[in-house]
Amino acid sequence: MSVRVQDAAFDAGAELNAFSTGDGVGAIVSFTGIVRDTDGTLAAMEIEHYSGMTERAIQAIVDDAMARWELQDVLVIHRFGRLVVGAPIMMVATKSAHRADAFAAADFLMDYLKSRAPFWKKETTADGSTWVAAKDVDEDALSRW
Amino acid sequence: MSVRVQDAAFDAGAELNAFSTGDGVGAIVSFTGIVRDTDGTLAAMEIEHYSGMTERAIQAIVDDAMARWELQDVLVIHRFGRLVVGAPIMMVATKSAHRADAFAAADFLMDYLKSRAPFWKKETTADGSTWVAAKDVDEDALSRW
Amino acid sequence: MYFAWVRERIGVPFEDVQTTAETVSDLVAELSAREDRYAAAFADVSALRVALDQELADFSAPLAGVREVAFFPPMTGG
Amino acid sequence: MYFAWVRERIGVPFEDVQTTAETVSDLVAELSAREDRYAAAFADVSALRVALDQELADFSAPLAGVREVAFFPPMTGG
Repeated sequence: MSVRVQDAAFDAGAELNAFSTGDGVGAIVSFTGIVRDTDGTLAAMEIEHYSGMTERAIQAIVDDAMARWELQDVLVIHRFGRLVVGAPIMMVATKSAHRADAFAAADFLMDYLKSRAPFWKKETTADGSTWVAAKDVDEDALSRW
Repeated sequence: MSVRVQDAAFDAGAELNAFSTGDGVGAIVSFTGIVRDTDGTLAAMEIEHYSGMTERAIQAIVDDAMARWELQDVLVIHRFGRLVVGAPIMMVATKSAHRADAFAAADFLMDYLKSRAPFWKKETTADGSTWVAAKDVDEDALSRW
Repeated sequence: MYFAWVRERIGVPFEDVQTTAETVSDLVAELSAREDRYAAAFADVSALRVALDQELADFSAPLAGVREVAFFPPMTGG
Repeated sequence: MYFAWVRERIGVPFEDVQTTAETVSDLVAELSAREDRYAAAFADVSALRVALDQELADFSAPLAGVREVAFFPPMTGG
């Protein structure tokens, strides 16, 4: 498995292709999160993270996914620092012999990364900067698993 | 939306990147199916399809997904003809402002494409060729939706 | 039209059939009575699917007005 | 250590604190009593999370043996 926390941009398509090789692979599910400009006012997004804890927390989530589902591999890339609108923020990919496992694990990884990995988003518009508030729906999503 | 039924190979990563652009995009989920050599004996896979009905059936499934979830776009690529081990068979991608919609729609599309789009897989090994049997679990998966 | 192993058992991918059969089941019975290769292909219709003019249908569906009938095993795409 | 708006309200990303506080809650009370900026940051602990040595913990957790305490709002990654 591969976990990368980085400020550099990445190429989601190239990552998907590099991840999609290997014997016995049948199903690959990927999720890409993109900086979204909900109402056309976003100038930039800044992501703060807790270096050290971030890697530990993501690794624990990945280990949990590997224990719950039959997976051949997991990829997690999450950026921090300043990101522009339309840029990929993060990516998760799962590889399995079976599509149900690949789907469930990717969905699970996203839910946990969203609420349990120490990243914080700050949005900057012409009116100033605000920290993105966590949504109850994201916390509630964890109860599915 | 884009539906392609083709015998040509395709580059899943390039398709993902081309699909990932656009205003207001937040979440992209992709599924790639790869020709899998379960026990190391598969020489090739042949996919037969019902030209005409295939495009209609996929379009109906995509329309259903677009009606059920808040999606900005859907991509479906499905190959037919002779495929080698490790080659991508098909790909589904969904694009939404919200990750839950993107995940659910991609999962739904895969379940329906698997059991309702007129494709039939034939596997060739050193012992000869056999048509892949439909699995009860695939038919049962449809009852989730 | 016939696909996958149904096509292989019957030996042709498609053929023109003039019939007075009222339903799909009637057509299956008519073809099965005609030659062994049809009887073999249609031996267990629970293992078959049928499409009328490119839409999935039941074996009890009427054939009136239908131009294209296709028999095939359950799909295995994806 | 402090992150996101907790860091901004307290004004530093990290600091060395010597304390005899037994639990996280005790430490929060101690810091809040010390200066207004802590009181402002810790005004509503239900809106905060705490990690002890880089593991999420409860505010009732003991501090004995803990080297790194971090306060931050609920995560918003992904």
